[in-house]
Amino acid sequence: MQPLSNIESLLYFSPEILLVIFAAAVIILDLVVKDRESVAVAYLSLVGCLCTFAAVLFTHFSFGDEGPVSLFLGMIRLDVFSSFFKVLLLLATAATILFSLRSEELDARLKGEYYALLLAITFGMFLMASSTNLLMIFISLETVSLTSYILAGFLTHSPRSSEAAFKYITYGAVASGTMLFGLSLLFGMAGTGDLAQISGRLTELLAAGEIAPLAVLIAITFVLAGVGYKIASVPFHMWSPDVYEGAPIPITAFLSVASKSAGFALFIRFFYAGFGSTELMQAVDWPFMLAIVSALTMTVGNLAALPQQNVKRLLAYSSIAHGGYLLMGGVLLTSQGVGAILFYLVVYLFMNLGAFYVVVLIANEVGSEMVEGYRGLSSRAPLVAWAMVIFLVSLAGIPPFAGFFGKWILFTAVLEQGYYWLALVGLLNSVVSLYYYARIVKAMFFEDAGEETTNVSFSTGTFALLSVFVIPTIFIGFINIFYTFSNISVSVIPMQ
Amino acid sequence: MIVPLISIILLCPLAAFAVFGLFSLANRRFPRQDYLSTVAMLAALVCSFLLLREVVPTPEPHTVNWISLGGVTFSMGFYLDSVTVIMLIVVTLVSSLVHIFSMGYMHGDPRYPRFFAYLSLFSFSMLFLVVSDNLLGIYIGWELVGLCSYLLIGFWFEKDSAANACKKAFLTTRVGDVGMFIGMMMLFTKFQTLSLYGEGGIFAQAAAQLSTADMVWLSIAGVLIFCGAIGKSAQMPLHTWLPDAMEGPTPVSALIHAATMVAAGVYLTARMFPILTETSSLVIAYVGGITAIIAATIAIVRFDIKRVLAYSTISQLGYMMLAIGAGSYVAGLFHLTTHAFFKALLFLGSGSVIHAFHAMHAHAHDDEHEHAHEHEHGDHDAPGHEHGEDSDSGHILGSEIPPDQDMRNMGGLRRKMPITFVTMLIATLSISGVPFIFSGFWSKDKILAGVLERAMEWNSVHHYLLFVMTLLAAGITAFYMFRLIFMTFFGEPRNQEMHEMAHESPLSMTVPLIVLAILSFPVVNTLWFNKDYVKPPPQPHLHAPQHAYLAPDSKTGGQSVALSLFGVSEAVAAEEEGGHDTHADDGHHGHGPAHTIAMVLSIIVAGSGIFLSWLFYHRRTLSAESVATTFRPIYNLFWHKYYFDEFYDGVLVALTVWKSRLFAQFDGSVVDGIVNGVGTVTRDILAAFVGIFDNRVVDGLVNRVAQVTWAIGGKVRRIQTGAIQTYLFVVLAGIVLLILIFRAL
Amino acid sequence: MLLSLMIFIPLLGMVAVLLLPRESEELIKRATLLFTLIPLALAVYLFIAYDRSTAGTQYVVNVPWIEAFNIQYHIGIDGLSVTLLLLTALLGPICVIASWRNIEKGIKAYMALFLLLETGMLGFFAALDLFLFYVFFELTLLPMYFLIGVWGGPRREYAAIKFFLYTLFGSVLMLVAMIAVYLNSGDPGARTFDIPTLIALASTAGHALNDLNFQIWVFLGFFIGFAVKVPIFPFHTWLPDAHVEAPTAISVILAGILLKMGTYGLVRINMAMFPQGLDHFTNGVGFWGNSLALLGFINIVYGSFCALAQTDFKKLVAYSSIGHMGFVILGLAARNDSGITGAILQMFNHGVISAMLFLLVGVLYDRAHHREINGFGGLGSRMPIYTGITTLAFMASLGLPGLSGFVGEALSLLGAYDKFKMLTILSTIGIVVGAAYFLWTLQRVFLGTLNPKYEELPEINGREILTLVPLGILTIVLGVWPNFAIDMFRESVTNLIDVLNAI
Amino acid sequence: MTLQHYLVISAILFTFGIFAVLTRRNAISILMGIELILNSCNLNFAAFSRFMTPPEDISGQIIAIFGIVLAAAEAAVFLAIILAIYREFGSIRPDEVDTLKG
Repeated sequence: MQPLSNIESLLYFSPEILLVIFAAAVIILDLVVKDRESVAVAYLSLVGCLCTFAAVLFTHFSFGDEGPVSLFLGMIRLDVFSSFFKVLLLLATAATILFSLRSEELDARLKGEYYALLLAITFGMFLMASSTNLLMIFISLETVSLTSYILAGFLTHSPRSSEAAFKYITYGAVASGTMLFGLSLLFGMAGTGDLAQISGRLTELLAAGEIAPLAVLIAITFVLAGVGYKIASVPFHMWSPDVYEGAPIPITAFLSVASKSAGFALFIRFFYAGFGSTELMQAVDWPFMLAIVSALTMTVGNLAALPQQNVKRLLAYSSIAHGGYLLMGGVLLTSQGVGAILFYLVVYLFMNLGAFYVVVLIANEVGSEMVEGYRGLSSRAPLVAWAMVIFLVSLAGIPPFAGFFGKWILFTAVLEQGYYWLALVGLLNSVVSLYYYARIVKAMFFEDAGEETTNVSFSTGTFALLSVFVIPTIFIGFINIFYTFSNISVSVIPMQ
Repeated sequence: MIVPLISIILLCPLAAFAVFGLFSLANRRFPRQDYLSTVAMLAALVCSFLLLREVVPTPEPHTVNWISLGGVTFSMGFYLDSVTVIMLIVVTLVSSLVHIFSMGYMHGDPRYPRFFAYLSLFSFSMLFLVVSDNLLGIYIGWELVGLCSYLLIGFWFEKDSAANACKKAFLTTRVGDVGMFIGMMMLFTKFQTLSLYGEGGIFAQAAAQLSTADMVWLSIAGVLIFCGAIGKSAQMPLHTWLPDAMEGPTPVSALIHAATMVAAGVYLTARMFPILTETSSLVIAYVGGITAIIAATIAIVRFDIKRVLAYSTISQLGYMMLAIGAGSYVAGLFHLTTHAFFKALLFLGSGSVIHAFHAMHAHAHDDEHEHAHEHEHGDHDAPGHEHGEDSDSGHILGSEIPPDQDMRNMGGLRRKMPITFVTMLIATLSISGVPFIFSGFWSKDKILAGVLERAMEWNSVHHYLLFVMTLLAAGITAFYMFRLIFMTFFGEPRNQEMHEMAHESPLSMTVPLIVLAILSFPVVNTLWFNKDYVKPPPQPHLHAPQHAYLAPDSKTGGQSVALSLFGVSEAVAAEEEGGHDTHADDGHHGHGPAHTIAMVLSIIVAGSGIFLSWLFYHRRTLSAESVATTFRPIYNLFWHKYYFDEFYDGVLVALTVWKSRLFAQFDGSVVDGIVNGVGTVTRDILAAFVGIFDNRVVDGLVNRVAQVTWAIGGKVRRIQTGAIQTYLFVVLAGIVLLILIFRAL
Repeated sequence: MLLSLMIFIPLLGMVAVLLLPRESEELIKRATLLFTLIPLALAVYLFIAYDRSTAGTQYVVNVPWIEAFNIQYHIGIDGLSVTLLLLTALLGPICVIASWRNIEKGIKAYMALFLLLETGMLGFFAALDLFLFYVFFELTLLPMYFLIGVWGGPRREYAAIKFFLYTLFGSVLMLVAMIAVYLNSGDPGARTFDIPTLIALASTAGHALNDLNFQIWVFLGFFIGFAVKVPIFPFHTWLPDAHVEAPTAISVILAGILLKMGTYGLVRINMAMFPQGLDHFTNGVGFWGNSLALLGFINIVYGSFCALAQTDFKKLVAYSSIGHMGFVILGLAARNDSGITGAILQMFNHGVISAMLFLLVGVLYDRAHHREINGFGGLGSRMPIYTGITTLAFMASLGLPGLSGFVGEALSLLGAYDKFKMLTILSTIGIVVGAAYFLWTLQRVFLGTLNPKYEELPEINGREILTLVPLGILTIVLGVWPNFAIDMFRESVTNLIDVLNAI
Repeated sequence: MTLQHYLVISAILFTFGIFAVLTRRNAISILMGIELILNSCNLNFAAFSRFMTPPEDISGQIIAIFGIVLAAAEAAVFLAIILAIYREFGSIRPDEVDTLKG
């Protein structure tokens, strides 16, 4: 199907447009509403998410039979893959907005900008999930990055937050600069910015001996630096613990889930569409490179998480480790592998956001992000404590929670491709990971709070939101529909 | 009729145990429990007598499937031959008598009901062992009697010595049992069954399948099974538990540790008779012979009346083992029954004596004591030096003799306790082998004759040596048994205070004594003289040096010489002859002289034993110590004429005592030391080592892995310096490394 | 349906208990008891109604669950599982009763977790789909972790996390093996987790699952997973710690059921599914051919000696469990009639006996508040009933004939001797040492003069006796009439041996 | 001027940029290094567009223009954050901003 022209595309670009409109509306509303304590902007953002969701569904189903379609002359692509990620990202955004509502960290005066930026970052991520052109890829990446820098440093009077933003932007700028250099090499070799064509051109040129494999290797590695920075994979992960620790908790949650998801969307599309041909892989064995990166990532993430005392930082390392697990699926070049990543991302969304929500709640009530702060939680707030247990155990990948099913299909996919060592590394890592998750559980259940034994009470809304994360964490694994994600990947995996 | 009768025999004591056991657990008394238990035993006794008529020449086992697997079946069942019936009668009879005796002896004990429950359980287990047709059943009964022995030795468990003794008994016998179990495994693996009899039984299969090449294997299996008997029958080197087992109440010693349970080893060996090879036979015979001598010599220097009897029991059991090992199947079992009666009698008699002393204690202490054997030491005792010199120091456990068991406190009791005295004297005469009118003579003579016969027949040095051992043991037995009688019943009372309080026991205790005394005469053992009633099974695997096949012990014709000489029982003699004829074609000759020689020698030996004993312990009305100090030179010279006492004192006694002490020492320090040492080493060192190993190494390794993981975690996190430029350096380094690595690939 | 009901009624009970107010403790306890008694009733019914004449699985439920991976909710029982289900269902109410008074805090959470645990255990023994099997296997982990960690002794945190990590370590290896089996079970789309199907495929010549090398590796994967649970040396060190720290009822479950999950898995998966792999480790040739029996032997002797060295009553019982599970391994390694039957019997018997032992230790601990063996003495005269029951349990545990422990041990050894002569003979050391440590304990705790500290120690009470009596009766019944249990699984064992002999 | 010349220059620029980023002890210098990196990329795009693609295809030049825009945006945000850092830490030395670590 021919790419649609710019004007034709606008209709199908409606989700993104809606996001921009609502971002602007939020700022305007913020100007209008005088009451600083008002939560109107937050609800407006939520409405924005809802409308965007409707638009995503609309655009998706209006192409139900006609298959994927390219918009804006091939700049972005509308397919089931991007729709999937859009829904996922919207869920994460909505959850973050709700967290932010409850978080007491944020400066009430800057709410308008805050929510507008959230919507803007979502917009950027939408583009990341659907770009098919080097230019679009770079622009979307930068959009997301720039807004993230600001959001990470949003606590203007917190040195930690500022430091986080500083490190984030320095790191991000270098990483994306490196990536851009890699992109320029790719562009130069292939003579086109279109991902789908790059693959074919590179294959031809390699076959003809007109370009050296080393050049392709350099280009791929440079690109990996950018993508790796986004998904926080070793050795491009070092920003994330500091940023996650310094940033406001809702933003940490958002970055660890949404940013990572969008990063994986980009990663899958880029590597599968751009370098997915067999000949290319013979010249540069990037899947193996990814396998090593994946093994390193989970190992480093888990090991470094072991001695952490700050729960946020601990979860940061945990999310690095999960990035490693997810990367395993990316190594495989199979629809099962991609399906496993998508499934795991869904599961990860719920369990990780849930865990961060508990962190928000505890930070509000106890004023601590440290493990000690969780002592005796089982008696002070049993429901929250149990919810946290479910999230953590699910993160550790223990049945019957969704995290197990996520790991299960990932490992199945990995083993199916014969990567036994990788699966074994992953599984042993999940044993290690249990240890630090259990430390939080231990603090909550096996230790006493000391003299302050006041019960912490939470509102019904809190529990309702908590259950939004708990219930899927328990039940996703038992529902058949979630195992069909490997079908989604068809649109990104080149026919072989 | 066989199955119902045996079922009744088994169920009577079992039911008694089941019902009364539950009550007694809570120290509650079921009304008339003691009488009911006794009645149950008597019922079993009656049924056992009824079974006498049911014995057929070639019995078949009556079995049910106990464990049925897909391919293998373990059956449980009864096998009733003449030996079984005789054993049944012995067990039920002694058990009944002990029940009755205990009613008097244990009266007033706080755990009186429990005692009877244990007795019932023991009787059941023992009977089960006896009637079982298969090794598994025997093993079950075997272990259960062990349990009962454990429970009853430790009946007064408040005493530390009793607590130690019961544990020791169980563990020591279990060592033997493991050997037996290994033997069972060997047989099972070979034959896929543990049944002994019947078509598919081990004996039939062994006879049909095994060739000479299997003899080594079969010998090993036989010896391993015999290991069970070594433990249970307290043979060398596992005999040390039995003297300690005397910590139990005396009726228990009589029933379990004299008459029945310890004899089960002999019974088992006899049951395994058909698969014994010449090697395993010889091992059995030597173990028995050595045990007989060692135990007898030890018995000489005991002062504790029960321990003398305990060593005597060990010695006599060794005797029986020797008999069976030497092929005298009938003689061994015959001695088993006669021994059961007279040894039970001896124990009960000693119990009666102890009870007499104990009763005084009870009166003196106004029943203050919780139970019979908790004694404050200095209370009624003769001065402590006697205990200080106690030659029983060989016993690690219970090295102090309770005063009411110390023969040095006794003496002259024959007038105070006439019934006890007379009955015990009968038993002593019987065990010493006083000719013709006591059963012990006949059975012992049969053993001697059998061993000598085999020696002559095979012209075997081994068997001549065994014969000498047998003879020697017989002599020593007579010596120490009479020493016991003399010290206890004759002479002047050594402890006047205790003596005055002593009295004859009540009827419930004297009646069993009288009954057992009657049983110590040969008339009641006529069954053993009937060649057709008890016949040795064939031994297809026993290959004599000269003879391909040999029916052992078929010739006891010497008996007839003795019988005709002394005219005891022509009828029996005639039957003997008949038996002789039926086996005449087995190629078995030259029995006459063997028997005559054996009998003469046996009488001489027994006589000299008794005589020496008399010289020592009866003639010498003065104590040995005062002889040395008070004899004047003339008196000494007078004595020198004879040179008998001097010889004894100076040489023989010194030698004997020294030898016995040596044995005692050997037994006490070496064997016991090894057993205890092994126990200590195992328990303290090895187990501690294993424990430490488990903690330090295995667990430590795991913890070390955890520590290392943690440490790596600490290192990894240190890379995260906090300085952004380090991070960026890592990025660049990472890129360069990745490129370099994959460039090389 | 009946089976599903049985498995999920405790789960339902958990929900019900969670809905009850925290304050009404009596109500919570009664409800829990009720929700454990129902499965017991069902288990007894199944035990009676089970058709003993066939080896096939019965009461089968098979509905698709996760279709994408061809995972089914497939449950059913054969002789082996129905026996262990009965054991599980029996120990459920017993443990609830045993927890009646001695759980001081958080009774609601305790009971809820206990019910969850019971569902996991029941489901595990009934599962016929490998995936379901694994899920139930892991489902027991979490409740156990909390039950030890929250309600345990002083070092409970260490013990709980140790238990958790050990088991998880084993089960991830098992997971790899399981996925490998799945992937090799057929072409994409035709793959299956169905245990009966996989067993059939694994014995089909030429099938990928039938490959010797494959079977060896997969066998190892599963084996380590189960070995941690059994536990087999050197994966056993979690057990003493977990036992010592866990509350009484949880120790009972741990020893009674959780260890059986390991051996059950060995029978159900390792033996039935990988006969060639099993053959490689049990054919008696060379080191590997003896390795499984060697592990059994090490377990027996090592566990026994460790037990001998203990002065903590509970730790002693814990190490004795290691020793006794060694007989199971030895019997299984023999893979003949008597060996396997003995092993299964030993599984059941050990479940009953060790449950008794831990309950008894608990009784003493509740009164004296310590478990130091040398700190007692002469209790026999103070607590005759307690002493009697303890003696019964000890005797059963040290393998006294007439009580159930003997039959399993003896059959295992008889079977094992057939193949591994030397190892079996050496293993009999365990019999003696087993007697030694139990008798020594008996002596130190109950015999001798009464320690004056405990002159007022109350006798075991009615509630405690109630928990012990059914187990005691089972011990005697099975010792006297082993066919009572063997009847249930004779056909299954025969069937299994046929599979093993078919290679 | 061939493509090689442009590429060499851009590579040198890139290397300088990286060097600056790694070694400068001033946040502003780091920003300058980043700008060097981005500009080396832009140069690449433009050069490739000129030499490697048909004349009518100017997508490379367009990317370069976007790159300039984004670099400007990035610089703006960077400077704002440096301000915040200066306010909180009283310094813009990157090695002094290291409270978050481990």
